[in-house]
Amino acid sequence: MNFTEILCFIVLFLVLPILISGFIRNLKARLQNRIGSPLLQPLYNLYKLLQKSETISQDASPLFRIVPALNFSIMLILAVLVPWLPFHFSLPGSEIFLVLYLFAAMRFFSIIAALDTGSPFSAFGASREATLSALTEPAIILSLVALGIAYRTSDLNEIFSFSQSHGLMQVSIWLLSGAGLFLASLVELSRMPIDDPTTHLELTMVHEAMVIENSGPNLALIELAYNLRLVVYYGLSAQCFMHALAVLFTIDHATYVLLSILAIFILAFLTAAIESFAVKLAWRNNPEFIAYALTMSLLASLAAIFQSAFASLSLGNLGAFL
Amino acid sequence: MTPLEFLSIAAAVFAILMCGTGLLRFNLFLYSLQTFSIALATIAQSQQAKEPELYFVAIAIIVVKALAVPYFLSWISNRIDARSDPGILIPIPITMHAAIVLLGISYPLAKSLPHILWLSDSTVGATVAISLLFTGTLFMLTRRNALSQIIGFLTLENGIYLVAVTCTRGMPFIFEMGSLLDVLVAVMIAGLFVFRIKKSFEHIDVTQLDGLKES
Amino acid sequence: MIPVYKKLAINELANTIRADLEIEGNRVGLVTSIDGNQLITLMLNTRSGNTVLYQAELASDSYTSLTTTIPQLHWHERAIHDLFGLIPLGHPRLKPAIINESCETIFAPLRETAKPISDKLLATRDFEYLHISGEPIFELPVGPVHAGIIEPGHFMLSCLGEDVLNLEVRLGYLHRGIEKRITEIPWRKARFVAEAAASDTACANALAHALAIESLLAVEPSFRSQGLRTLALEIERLAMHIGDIAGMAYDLGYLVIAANFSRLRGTALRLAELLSGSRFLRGYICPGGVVHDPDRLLSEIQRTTKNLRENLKPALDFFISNPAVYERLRNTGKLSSSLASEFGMVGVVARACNIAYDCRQSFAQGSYPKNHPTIALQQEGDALARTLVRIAEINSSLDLIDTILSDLPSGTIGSNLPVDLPANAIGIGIVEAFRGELIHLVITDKAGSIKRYAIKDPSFNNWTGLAIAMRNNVIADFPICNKSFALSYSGHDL
Amino acid sequence: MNDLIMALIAPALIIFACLIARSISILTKLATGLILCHLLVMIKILMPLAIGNTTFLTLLPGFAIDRMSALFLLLTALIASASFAHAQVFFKQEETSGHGLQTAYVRQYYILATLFVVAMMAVYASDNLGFLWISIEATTLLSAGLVYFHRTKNALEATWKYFIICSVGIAFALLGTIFIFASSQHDQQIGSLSCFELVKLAPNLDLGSFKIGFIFCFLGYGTKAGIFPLHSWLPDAHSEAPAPASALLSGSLLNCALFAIWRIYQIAQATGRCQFIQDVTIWAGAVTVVAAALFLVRQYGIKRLWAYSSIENVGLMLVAIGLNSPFLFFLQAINHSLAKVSLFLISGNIIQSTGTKYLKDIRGVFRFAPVWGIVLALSALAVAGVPPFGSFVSEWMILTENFNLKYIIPAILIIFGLTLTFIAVCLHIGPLLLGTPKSTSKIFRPIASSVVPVTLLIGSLILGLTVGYEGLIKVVR
Repeated sequence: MNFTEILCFIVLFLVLPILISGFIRNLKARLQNRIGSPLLQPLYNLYKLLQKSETISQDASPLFRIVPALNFSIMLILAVLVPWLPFHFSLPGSEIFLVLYLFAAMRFFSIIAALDTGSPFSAFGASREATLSALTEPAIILSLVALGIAYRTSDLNEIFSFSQSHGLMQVSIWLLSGAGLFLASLVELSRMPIDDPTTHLELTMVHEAMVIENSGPNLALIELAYNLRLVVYYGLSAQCFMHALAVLFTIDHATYVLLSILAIFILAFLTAAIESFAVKLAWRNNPEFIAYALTMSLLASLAAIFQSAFASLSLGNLGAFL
Repeated sequence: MTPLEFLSIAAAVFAILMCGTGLLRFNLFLYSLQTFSIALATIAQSQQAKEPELYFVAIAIIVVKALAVPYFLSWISNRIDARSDPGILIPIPITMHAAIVLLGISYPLAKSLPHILWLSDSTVGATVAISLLFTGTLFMLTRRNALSQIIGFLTLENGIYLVAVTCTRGMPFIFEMGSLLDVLVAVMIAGLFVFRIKKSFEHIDVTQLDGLKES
Repeated sequence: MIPVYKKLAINELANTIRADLEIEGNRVGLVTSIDGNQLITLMLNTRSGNTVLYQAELASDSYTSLTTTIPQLHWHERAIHDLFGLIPLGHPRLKPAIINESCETIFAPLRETAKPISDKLLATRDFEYLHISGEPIFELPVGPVHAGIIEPGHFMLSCLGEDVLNLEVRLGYLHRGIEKRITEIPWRKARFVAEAAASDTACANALAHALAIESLLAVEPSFRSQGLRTLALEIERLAMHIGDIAGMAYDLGYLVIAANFSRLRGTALRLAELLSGSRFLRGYICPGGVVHDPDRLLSEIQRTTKNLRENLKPALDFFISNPAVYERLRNTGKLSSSLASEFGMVGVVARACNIAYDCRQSFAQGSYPKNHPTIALQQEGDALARTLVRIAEINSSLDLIDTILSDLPSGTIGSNLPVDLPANAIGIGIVEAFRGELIHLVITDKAGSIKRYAIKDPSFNNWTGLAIAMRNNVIADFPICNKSFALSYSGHDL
Repeated sequence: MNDLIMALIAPALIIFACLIARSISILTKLATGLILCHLLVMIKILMPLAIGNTTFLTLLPGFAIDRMSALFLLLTALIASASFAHAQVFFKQEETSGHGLQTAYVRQYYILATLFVVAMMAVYASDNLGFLWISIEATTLLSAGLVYFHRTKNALEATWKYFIICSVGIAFALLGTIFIFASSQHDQQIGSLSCFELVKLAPNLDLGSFKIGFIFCFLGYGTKAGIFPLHSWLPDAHSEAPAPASALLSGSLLNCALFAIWRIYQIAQATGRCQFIQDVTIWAGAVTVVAAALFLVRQYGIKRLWAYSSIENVGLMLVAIGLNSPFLFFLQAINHSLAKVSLFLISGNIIQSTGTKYLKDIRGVFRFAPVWGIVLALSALAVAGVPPFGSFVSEWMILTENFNLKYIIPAILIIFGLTLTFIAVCLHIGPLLLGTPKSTSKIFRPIASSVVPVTLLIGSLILGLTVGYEGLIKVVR
């Protein structure tokens, strides 16, 4: 990783989270024939929130204060560890399971912080978040593990590097994993059709309800961590799709980088389109949607296992897998 | 992995995704995609095996099975106001996962078929074909709506067709066309009967058709 | 319309109403009091269009509750309790309905001034929620201040996990004393207060007021003004129904469609502006006729209607043909037909439960006798049924607007009214507002001034329906269920 | 080619007549006349083949007739004539009994029935497995309309079951056909679907895929034939269809499906390594016989009774196929068809005159219609395999053949099934024939209504006394 790349990474790291969420908001407005807020509106919001003083429930313990900062710092670590851009620091520890556990830790902390205040709404949000993540977790794990099986490593950096040989089978694995990750991230990030981030209806919210007690700088940190998480998830699935593309065509590095960033924007565009045209699912029907994410990742794993079976076939080890 | 195999895997994926929803229009859309991939697989096969007449079969499939039939069925579903299927026995998401398990089972089954059955190395094709048979049957067994039954049947039919494409060196042309015509007629007649069922029973739930039980 | 007037003893009242309700087509219109010394009950017959007013004198401040015999009167009795300080003995859940308990002493605004209030009334002022006990049950209070721009109302949801076991609706945050105020001002100015009873129903309220006053004065408005009134009412219905559909789409998260419907509601309001000069039809209908003849703008209205129809059709088709919308709304907030009729639902809610009651047919006025629309009925009584009824009514309103515009009678638009109202008279106006049956009741005293002015908004009946429909749904369905009822808070609180 | 055109003239004329005929009575008379002509034409074309003067007749590429198909074609033509001839009486009665019979329905019935008969004939005439499959699928599509004739809820339900179950079954037969085709592509051959060629190629077929193909075809066509446990649609469809259509379904459609199995079984025999396939066929047949007999014991509808009896006979025919005896297969088929058609037609008469199809509501047929009673009793006995009817001989021969080939347990199963059938039929029919007629019976007994059943019964009797006698002598020797 040379100097320019480090510079690029830092710039994208700072700019993309704000830009993507502003982009989605603006696009949604455009699709409704409104002019919409400026692209940098999330930044202005953050500025506004940082200016404000905090109101904290009397029942809240210090945990409630700490968690946003804690989550934000975990998210910072994750953003460096996860290869969501075509270039990244090759730090040790980008293990699939470490990454998954860090994500889970964030979720855990935000849930207990939400329960901490004793507000019925945030408790609701927390319980819903717990249910949803219990359902989504397998999908995310399996998508990444499928890639791990296909490349026989549990190091994300290694999986997402270019050194591996490719075939059409890899294309299906990458595509299925990417699709599984994207669908799961819609659930994880509480976006449509599971949760409507623009709704004002406190009874149907998940993420918004969970953080309903937070205000001021604390809320700003939560927002920032959320935006960063969005970009990391989208970047990861975009990378999967890009790898599938790279199998089919030869792409030089500079184009690849540009295309990767474009892909994140395309996913954001897709999100905006889904949020404008999709109908929010009934709470009871949510598992049906999440099942799709799980199915994609299961299929990816199946494909990866098949591929291993083929590999052993070529070694003359007929049917060893079976 | 050849394009034929890639496309047939896509067909299997679409068929599996089809099991995951009770919304008929979405089912039909996924069925259409699945049939479309099978038609493309046919074209890939025709290039590989140098059988130009398969082109016509592919075009006929696209026109009849990927476009006309889904359009006809969705027209019916709108006309009789049947838009979704709650399913029976097992929850719909579980059906989808059962279909994945069946896809997994299809692989050893395909491998244990007599070896002559793949003239080229078409284990994947045979796997997908068997999985489509399973998925179609599963779909028919776990749905209660008469229209869903038709969709399940069509998926099964697709599986059979894929067997013909991947496991033989070209079925006789006239036979392909004849069976395609049969499918078309069968769907039309089934559609008419669905109308009738809706009219006389005011629902199209086949599990409630039990007036003739042994008693 | 002048009701048949009958006097009864108070102990006969419950049984008489009960017996009346047994007869097909009869329903309770309104139960209230004039000044706290009596109960009056307005009975409507939806078949013949006849109305009967029972009056029963009260000896004391309390009476045996009618709710135990006729459950649908529970809300009326609570309102009477608030406004007159009369205690229905044996009422199962007596608590404030209209006037928020934040008024610490009971002030019973409509009570005869000379009459003192006994102490035992004070004990009943607390609002006590219906508690459902049990370990895993918890209560979720929502409101009265909501996150969106909607009126204040408080909902207490008793939940078991995600399932709602009971919903308690608590209103009264918007009490403005409309009924009292109308009796205090000259009757010629009363129409401005009357139409402010519920702002989005301005036209229907003004019309009901005008009908009530006209029935007192025995004045028949000109044919042209009747046509214009009907036109105004249908435009209001059209605009508000489109707005409700937009709200529904918004709650479903179907943003593009929601934005589109909001835009089309604007177009419908433009029709109102062309007709009356006010987008919400304020001050347009007056006793005796209408205030303004849009004469030269009629062709413009016609053109706008055509334009609206062209834009509306694809949007409605797109909305309702989406299977996801269909699935989301189906079986959400289901209200059974028997409960709906037992609790006297009106309007869209009733028609979605297969109750064929539409004041445009039962109590036809204006140009309805000539061309009334067929009643849009649905069987299921769920949110989908209510939405489908709304859509059917949007279409029938468009047709009606076209029909009226194409042959609007010529003539004058107003008529001269007498200076004074007749003494000791009763007049009522019944109008199908976009939410349902709206009743205005005027009673004059010996001097010919208004002694009691009662308004029964459609929401008054339907709030109970919402509480029933929410049972056994999940919490997340509440916004959709609420939106499908689309009830008014201010209309209820008055 | 000329033969083909001649054979198709009469059906074409019937369809034409359906389109132009004004009234039901003209239509039915025309159809009856034409179908009898058709029978004569068929006899003229096929007699040389049936007697054995010629061995082979090619109609079109993919369509050819050998002796076996000629025999079945004649049987089909005969059953069709019987059904059409009786339909005339049936529809007249339906009209007078005030069921609100619409001319359009009858017209539709005749068109579909004619096409259905043509499709069945195509089954016998096709030499190509693909055409065989297409023809059988066509019989399903066409006969669904016949089952739905009454337009009642029950009829609709039966039709839907019939249609869906058979379509799925036939789809599996297609899969089997594909596998058989694939098996013929062994060793880089081009592959063939022609039965005659496949029989010739048989030793070269890939046995593994041929077995899979056979199993799928067996399941598929077996669904259509009503082999246990794939029979569930059969009683519903046969009992809900109008009597002439039930006769067609039971008397010839089942033969069609079995004929398809027989064709493939021929190829299996020709491979010379098919012990497994033989086992499967005979066991399936024997189990079907027993299962059908068990179902027969508790039945509530008169036509359902005969439907289960048909399943039982299908089992017997399947055993005959398994024994690789075309003679026995045909003998059993013709005996069953003649008696069963007569039974269905008479039962239709009884249902029409009593207005009920429930066994418990029909009483005293001997009293109110002695001729029907006698025909019903005799046909029922014929179906149950009582001497001197043909069935007895063919069943006897099937059993001996079974013992010869050491299929002891299937043979015992069959004996058990046959005994049970006999008892069950007697128990059900006894009260129905004897007893006092219920007062609601609308008595009608034109002589015309008995003509066809009586003729068929006499045919069955003659067959039993001639061919059966010879056969019996052969067995005894």
